[in-house]
Amino acid sequence: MKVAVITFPGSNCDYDGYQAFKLLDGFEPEFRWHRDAALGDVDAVFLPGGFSYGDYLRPGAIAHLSPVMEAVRDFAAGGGPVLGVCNGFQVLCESGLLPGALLRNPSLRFRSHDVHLRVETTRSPFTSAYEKGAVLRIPIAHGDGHYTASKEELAELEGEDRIAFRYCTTEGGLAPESNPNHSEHHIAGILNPARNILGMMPHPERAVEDILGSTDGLGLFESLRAHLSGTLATQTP
Amino acid sequence: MKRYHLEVRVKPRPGLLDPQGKAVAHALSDLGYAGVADVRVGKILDVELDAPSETEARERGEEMCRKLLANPVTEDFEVTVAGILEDA
Amino acid sequence: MKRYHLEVRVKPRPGLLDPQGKAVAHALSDLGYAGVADVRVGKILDVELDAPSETEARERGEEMCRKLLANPVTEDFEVTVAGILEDA
Amino acid sequence: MTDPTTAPTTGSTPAPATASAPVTATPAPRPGDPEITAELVADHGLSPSEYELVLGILGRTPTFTELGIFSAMWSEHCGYKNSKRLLRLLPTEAPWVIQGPGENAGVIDVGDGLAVAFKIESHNHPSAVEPYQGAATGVGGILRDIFTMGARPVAVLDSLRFGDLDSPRNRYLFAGVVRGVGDYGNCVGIPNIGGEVFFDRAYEGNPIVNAMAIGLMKREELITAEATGVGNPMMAVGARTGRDGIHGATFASEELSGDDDVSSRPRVQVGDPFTEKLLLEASLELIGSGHIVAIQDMGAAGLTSAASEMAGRGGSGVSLEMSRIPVRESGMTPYEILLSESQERMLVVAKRGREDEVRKILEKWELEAEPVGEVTDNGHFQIFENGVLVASIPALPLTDGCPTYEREGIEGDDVKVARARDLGHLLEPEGDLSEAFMSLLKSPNLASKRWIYEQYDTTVRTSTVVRPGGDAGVIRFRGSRRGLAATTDCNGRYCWLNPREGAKAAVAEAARNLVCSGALPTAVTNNLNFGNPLKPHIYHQLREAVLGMAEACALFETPVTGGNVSLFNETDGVAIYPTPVIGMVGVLDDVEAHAMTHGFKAEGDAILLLGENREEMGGSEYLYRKEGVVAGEAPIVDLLAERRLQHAVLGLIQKGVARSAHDCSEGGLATALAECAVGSEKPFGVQVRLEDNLAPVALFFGETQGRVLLSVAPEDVDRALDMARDHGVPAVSIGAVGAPGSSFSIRSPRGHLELDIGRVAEQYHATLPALMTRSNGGEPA
Ligand SMILES: Nc1ncnc2c1ncn2[C@@H]1O[C@H](COP(=O)(O)OP(=O)(O)O)[C@@H](O)[C@H]1O
Ligand SMILES: [Mg+2]
Repeated sequence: MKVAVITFPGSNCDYDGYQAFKLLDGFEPEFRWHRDAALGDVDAVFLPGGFSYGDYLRPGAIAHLSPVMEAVRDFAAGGGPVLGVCNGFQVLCESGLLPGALLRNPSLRFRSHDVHLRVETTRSPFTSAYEKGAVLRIPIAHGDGHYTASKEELAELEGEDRIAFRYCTTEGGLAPESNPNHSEHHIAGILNPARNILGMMPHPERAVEDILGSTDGLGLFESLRAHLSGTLATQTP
Repeated sequence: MKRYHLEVRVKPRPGLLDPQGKAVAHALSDLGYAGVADVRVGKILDVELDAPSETEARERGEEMCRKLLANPVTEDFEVTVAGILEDA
Repeated sequence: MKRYHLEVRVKPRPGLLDPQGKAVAHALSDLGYAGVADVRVGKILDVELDAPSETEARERGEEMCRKLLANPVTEDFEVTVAGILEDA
Repeated sequence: MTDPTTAPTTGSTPAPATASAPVTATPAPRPGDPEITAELVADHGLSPSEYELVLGILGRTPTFTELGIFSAMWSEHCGYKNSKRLLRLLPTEAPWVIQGPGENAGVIDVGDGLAVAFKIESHNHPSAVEPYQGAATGVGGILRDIFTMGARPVAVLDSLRFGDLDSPRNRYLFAGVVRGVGDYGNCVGIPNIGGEVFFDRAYEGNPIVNAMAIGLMKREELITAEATGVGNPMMAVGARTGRDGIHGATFASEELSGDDDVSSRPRVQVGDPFTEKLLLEASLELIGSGHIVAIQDMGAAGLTSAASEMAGRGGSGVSLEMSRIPVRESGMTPYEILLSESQERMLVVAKRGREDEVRKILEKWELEAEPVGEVTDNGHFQIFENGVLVASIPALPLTDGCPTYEREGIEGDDVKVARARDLGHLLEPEGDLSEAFMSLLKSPNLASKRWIYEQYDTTVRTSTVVRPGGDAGVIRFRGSRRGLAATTDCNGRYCWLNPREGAKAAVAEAARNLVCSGALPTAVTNNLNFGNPLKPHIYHQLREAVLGMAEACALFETPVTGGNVSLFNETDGVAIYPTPVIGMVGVLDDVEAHAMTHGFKAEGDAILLLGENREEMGGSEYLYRKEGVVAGEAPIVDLLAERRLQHAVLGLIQKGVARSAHDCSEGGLATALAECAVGSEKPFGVQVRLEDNLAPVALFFGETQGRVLLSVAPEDVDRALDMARDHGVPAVSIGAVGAPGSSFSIRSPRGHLELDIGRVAEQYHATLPALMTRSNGGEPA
């Protein structure tokens, strides 16, 4: 299973993503440069975190115009799974592949700490290995993570079960203190209508080994592997 | 061809959360400015652009906004020709 | 007392590196806009301010810039009265 | 890291970059250059005797350009005039030291074929002028020092000092600096793993911003910055040169006035972390490519110091053609180009004929590389402007000939008075000290620093094992069992009261922090932040601090591999506290098994105290909070006892006996216990009973050195105490970890405190945010 890990100038979680895929048998991550107009023969795409183009203008704004994003768009249109994390999520919103936008954290400060996420749906190539309602502990690290969208879009996201993760308390409740960037509806990650694109602010690739403090992000990679190999993912909590 | 100075103003959509504006308003009243009713913070871009005519310059500027400079989901933009710099 | 709409432009000092402007200019030419000679990115603040007169409103705006809105070391500012909103 | 495939465009083959001239050639004064007068020389910071030396080296009057070059290279910053002789006293050697002082960064062997480059650098003055950019460019500069050694930066730390937070200006500086440190490191993608911050009115007007960076490489990837190989081209790489931060004296105004208004010309350097990230990737790729001989950051004194130092180290000459330097502004003179401190620029010595390959690598990373000169064999630093020689200086005297001074040092009278002050009355209150402790926790020096490090990405690179918040940060080395711990430490108050003991305490605390994190202290970088050394009482501080550092580093076998000196930190003639910041790194042989944190792990675990309690209140936070003064004797440092303590603690951790370990520092035992209690997700209760018959104020809040708190499983208590005593370390079991949410209770024969742990935790976390939500009078958007 080949995974294209996209590097934009200024990406800095590309290597972390690459390493996370490497941890799981079956994945063969490969780097793609932002100027590459074709992805080649790959089974999934990973858009990493970081500061593509320094986050200048708006996070993800300049990157979404990169040649490689045309290829990603085509790949996604054909049903290929695309996972965008942090800056990757911002790029996906800027390119219109996901609805809404990510604005400056209302605290006006960069936020870097662990958060708790509630798995809201298991109906996706990225979340099937989790149990619905499971609470994960995963780091965030961003300055622009306030998710916003129009009322209609939010209603659609809710109605179509396209919210993948919400920020929650340790116990899984929704409280203002547990929403680090005051995202609307506590949204931490969403799916596109076809459910093959996931964008999320927290970093699952930073929670895949005990030594890093959490392995709760592994489920995403396991789900994707199961999806690509056509087997049913075994459920992990 | 002339070189035009475009002033591109990109502002947060009304109704949208503008934490920066709120923080500035707050800081101003802390500083003792009583009459501040509202502050919104946007971006201003000075673009020097070579174009055959003023209309063309403005239109290109607007196109740049649609493609890149403004986010259609959250921002409004306005382009004005602020000056003609020289023959390019 | 009237409520004035001040438009405050805060721009990076000439000569100072403006990495953001540089990146945007680069991106625009990558997008195929050949004539982009320079881009500088600043802030624009819309301030609604109650003041007894237009002159007073502008002067307060300028003072706010010196005290808070602009960084005297790196930025220049300009305050214009963009409109009168209402009697406050 | 990445291996993106791309088809770079090929640059045109460059025309020969430079002319060359015999060393006997005399540079021509440029039209418009000011005349060299005694006043102009003085404005350039050169004393009459130093100017005599210049005349002797050149055998003639310098040109204006040459004067600028000497002025920069012989400044305190580049020439270490007042500190060099003292720095020679520091121990610098050990079998594991690969590169000692003198290069862009020190390098040590950390086993498994890996090497670590690390260094600390100050940006105090720029941060006082513009906190955000000052701090950001400070981080940028130190990162470049690391990757120019061939190492990939893997961690940063920041050591900060400000005036008290009740002033809006100080809040503005503090907020801006933290944002600057964060934005830069976050954008480049280097995790912050620790640092420190201290607030005291002594830093009013002179904040301290020291940034430390750590890089990792395979041993054989090390590259040093020596310009060798006659005919090899020198290439300017990265950002363009502007008029930022030009070393400035007012005289130059007339000459410099080109097209823009001089008064509005910014001296501030603006950082561009995005370009830095590209430069980092490009530089590492360049070094790995074999196309280059050497690479150096254009840091302080920019192109001048980069080029002349590379020539000096290589024992060669260089010639540079100013018209080839990519500039950002028009009409720049050689003087300006040579002294500009524009950020994110490198000077590369390429192998002859490989210019195109170098350019291709840079172009892939969307950067420029321009041949601007070459290595010559005439030993001179020669500058041309459109083929006309404008400066020609022997390189070695320029870089190494800066006169150094040993000055008179006499202890200041104010310190003697402060030290002699009787603090007996401070010990008076006995009995219930609960509220005294609560008010102590309102000190930002003791409270949680989460407000700071939550603005820093601490987990990018997925190698951070211990994040900021405890004693030291720990990272792992991928593909190896090993890891590295790092910390920065210094208490300026102790150093002011007694610079020698204070410096020893800084080294000892740094080592203790590493040991508490499971690492063996290995090597040191340091930043000497002091006032004006021309004043005898400041020179006294400097010399004493260096002596204390030397003694402690020798004893701990942690050689000093580099550092930085920042002098003249004064406002209105008042100096900061002497602040010799110690940046220390330590190696963990088995990071997975040995990395240790300070938070208690389980209810019922026994709490052990290693080390001895004493009645020492001098220089304490308690005293400063209570009476607003810094007085008394600084805590004594017994280095031999420290070493025994550290061996014992490291042994207990490596044997798997200790379940948590924490150093006792500012705020004393009570604060340290509270930190252990709140150091995990749910705060644990604490039940401690001390048998010492000391005044409870001293016992609870005194800052006696050489103490460590451990927690161990109940069945391991005897074994742990035996092991400690085998090392000759006093050790007692003082109590137990209580249930989460229960009470925080410390008792002694003469006093006690008992609080709800929830209340302690809340105050501990709320202090800094509460101070910082007040208006800072000036940090907009
Ligand atoms: N400026 C800073 N940057 C990053 N981490 C910091 C900073 N200041 C403090 N910290 C972290 O907060 C924790 C507590 O700091 P400090 O009170 O100085 O601890 P200690 O006294 O044990 O050295 C440490 O882990 C330290 O790394
Ligand atoms: Mg400390």
